Amino acid sequence: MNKQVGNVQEALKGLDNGMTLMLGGFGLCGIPENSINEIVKLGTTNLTCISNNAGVDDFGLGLLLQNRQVKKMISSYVGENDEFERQMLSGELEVDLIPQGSLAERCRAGGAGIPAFFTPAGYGTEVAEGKEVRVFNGKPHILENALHADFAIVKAWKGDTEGNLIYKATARNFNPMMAMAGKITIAEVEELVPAGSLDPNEIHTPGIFIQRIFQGEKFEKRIEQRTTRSK
Amino acid sequence: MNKQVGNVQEALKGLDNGMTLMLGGFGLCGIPENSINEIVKLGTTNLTCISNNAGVDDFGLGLLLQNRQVKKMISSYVGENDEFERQMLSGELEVDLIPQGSLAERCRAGGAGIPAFFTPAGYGTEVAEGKEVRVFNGKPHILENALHADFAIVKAWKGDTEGNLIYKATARNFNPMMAMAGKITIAEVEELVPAGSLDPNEIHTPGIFIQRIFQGEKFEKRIEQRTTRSK
Amino acid sequence: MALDKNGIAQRIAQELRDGWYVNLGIGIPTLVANYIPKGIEVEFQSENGVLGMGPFPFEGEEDADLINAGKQTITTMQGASFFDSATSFAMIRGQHVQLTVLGAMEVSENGDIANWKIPGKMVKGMGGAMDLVASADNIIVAMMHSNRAGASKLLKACSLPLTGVACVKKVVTELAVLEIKDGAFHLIERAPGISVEEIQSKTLGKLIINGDVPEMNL
Amino acid sequence: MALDKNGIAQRIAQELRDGWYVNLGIGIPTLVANYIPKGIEVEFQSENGVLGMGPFPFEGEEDADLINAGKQTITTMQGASFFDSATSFAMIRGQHVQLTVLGAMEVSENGDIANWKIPGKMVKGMGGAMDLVASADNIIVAMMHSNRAGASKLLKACSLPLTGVACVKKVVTELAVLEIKDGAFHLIERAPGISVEEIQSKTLGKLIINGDVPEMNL
Repeated sequence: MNKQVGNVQEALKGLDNGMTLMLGGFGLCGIPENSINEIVKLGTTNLTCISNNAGVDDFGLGLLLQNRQVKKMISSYVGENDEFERQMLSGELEVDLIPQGSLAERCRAGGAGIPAFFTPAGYGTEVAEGKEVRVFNGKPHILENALHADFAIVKAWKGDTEGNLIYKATARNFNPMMAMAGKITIAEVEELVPAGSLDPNEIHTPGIFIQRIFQGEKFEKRIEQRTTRSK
Repeated sequence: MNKQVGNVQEALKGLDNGMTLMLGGFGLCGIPENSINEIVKLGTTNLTCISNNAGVDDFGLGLLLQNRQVKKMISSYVGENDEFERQMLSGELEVDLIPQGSLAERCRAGGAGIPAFFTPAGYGTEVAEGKEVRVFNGKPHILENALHADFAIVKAWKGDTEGNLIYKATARNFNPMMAMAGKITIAEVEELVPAGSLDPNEIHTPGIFIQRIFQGEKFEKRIEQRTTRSK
Repeated sequence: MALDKNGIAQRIAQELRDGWYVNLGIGIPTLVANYIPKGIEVEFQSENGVLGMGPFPFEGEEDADLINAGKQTITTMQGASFFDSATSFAMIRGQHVQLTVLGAMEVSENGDIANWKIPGKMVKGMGGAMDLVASADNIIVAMMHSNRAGASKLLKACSLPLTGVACVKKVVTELAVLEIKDGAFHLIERAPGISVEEIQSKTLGKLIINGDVPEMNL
Repeated sequence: MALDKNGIAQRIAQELRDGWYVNLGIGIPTLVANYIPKGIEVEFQSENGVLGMGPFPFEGEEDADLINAGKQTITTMQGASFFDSATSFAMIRGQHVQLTVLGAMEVSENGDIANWKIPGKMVKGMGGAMDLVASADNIIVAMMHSNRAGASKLLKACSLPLTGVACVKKVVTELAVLEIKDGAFHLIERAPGISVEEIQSKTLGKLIINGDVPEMNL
């Protein structure tokens, strides 16, 4: 099944104000840069973005925040993103902060047809407020629901025209689970190859989860914390 | 962390009567043959075996059934295993039949610290008896619990001394989830290579889930339904 | 004339739509892959962990590590992928597979299906069937209209332990194509030369017949 | 003399045991990797999806696709593996990681920890910390004994929003090593030259001192 589309514009067709998006990546690592830049251009507003982080002030999802396109963020970590923190504290931005493992598992659950599961993460904290608590093996757990998105946008290293994806190193992170949970899942890849070029044994995300795939025009792949040691 | 043990005998140390085992494989594909043959020799009894199938009468887990070493099977499919069906119908063998997807997910949950989750599979059937039912998005689901095992025994194609595993084709099946859910997980592999020989990006089961690994002496890899077409 | 197994498979293949991922059960459903209509592309998923299943291998090219859910040796198409059982059922439960075709012992007029157990006599197990029928939006049953003893398999209510509840959308037998809705079997098509009366006489569940029932076009 | 950050990391490194998988948080915990005792082997897990983390890369060898949970460029050791975030937290939640070391703003005498939010002022988010503290059997907090305003961070009860409940097993500060059990901090070791009185005066939570408290052996 050929999932290839010509470019990022075609990939984002149907994206509309008020929609819920999932965006892969951890920090700036493995984020769908091309799609984010295009959404900035499109000016789509009132978005709910499910993403572990929100980039930095001037790169990644931070651009959507600067541009006031985001109504709500569902994330685990604000980190050093000043604009994110400012909008959250001022109340301009709705924010649902959830534990990173629960975020990953809730996306997977959404894609896997598991409507809810129990996890110990967040018991006894703000995160547990309003949630069912149940004790298993003497340990309290809370019930977490699946997450879904109108569009899930992921970034992979290599992809084929069937939508099969291979990620590189820690740029994998949230991409595979989010790929599963989108009504429409868009993959932008560094290298798009013909079906049959990838070893079926080495696929990280099977093409069944992908509706549209394109080769990104440019990947800046900015590094957030460049740390080195001396030789 | 070196997980290599010398042979199957060493790998199975500590296996005792009455224990719960998980055994990877689907039909005869991807089963830990060497370990099963050794358990037959050891004569360990009263075992609870969690495995999608129970092999055939004279190969795989069928050997443990023939030898009356199994007290209880937790499986999804009996199929054409006559001895399995006979022992079950006569009541000699306790059998817990559960939907294949629930079996896979319950093993994963056991390994992932998820004590329970909701699934639509089995609602309105015998499988749902005694289980909590809850409606999500208008659809009834049942609550399924995680599965755990004293020993999980899996089979991989390649493995390294750190316990990292790569499976081949559909011999992957239940092995990755069961590898996660054993208190002690044993991997038997066709080829054992030094740490660093496998591409970190291509690992299916990270070594953290494996406690013992060895290269199997012999793999018969019997085919259950040899089907071909003519040229 | 009543259809043979290949005829049933051929008729079911007409239900395929371009771009669908399809899970075919053991038996007649497997044969559906031989009749994919021209001009459409579908991809077959097998719940033991493969997407993009191809035809059976040539003799001598069988790979013990490459089988389908019926434990038959298979091949793969270009663009195939392998994955574990949890991911496989994530595809199924998460409704990423558009069509499931499977066999049955009994189907009821409200879409219940029984196909895994005859208490005290036979237990094959449900395998992946309970996950498939509880999840898929589109479920077609391929089976004979009557069992070996001659009793109808299209019933008011299933007598055998259920595999799933109110889930079957269509049944294709050697005699007819029936849609299930509003608590009844709706006769859509007859096998060539089979009379409505014969179908009626062999269907125990509520059967709705609306006007002229066309013959299948195979 | 009070320890510096490296000293705290060095003392925590003494808690490592051969064969452990370890998750190190951002800040002081990251430094623990520099002091692995001779003769033991541990492997570092980072929750963004890598097992077998190595040292920082040489200049010019940074890879934007290879970072740790602190978003720092890293390298990998032989035998490393990459995986997605769900699998990463399966390792953590499933207790396959034997030790978690993380920072904190406050720790209470019953082992509660707060480290993600100051209402109205600062919100960093919990990241993976809530999963880590709710899951791991063995949790060590690395932090300064007092905050910048000079107030104790070892309290009867946390005043900030909690990250986890009754989960911290040990706290290592620039002044002391304290074990948490039975609803109190138990003073195990003093930093070289630091008096029991100083530690007592800077600890607001219940502090148990049993006999002579030895100095750390660094």
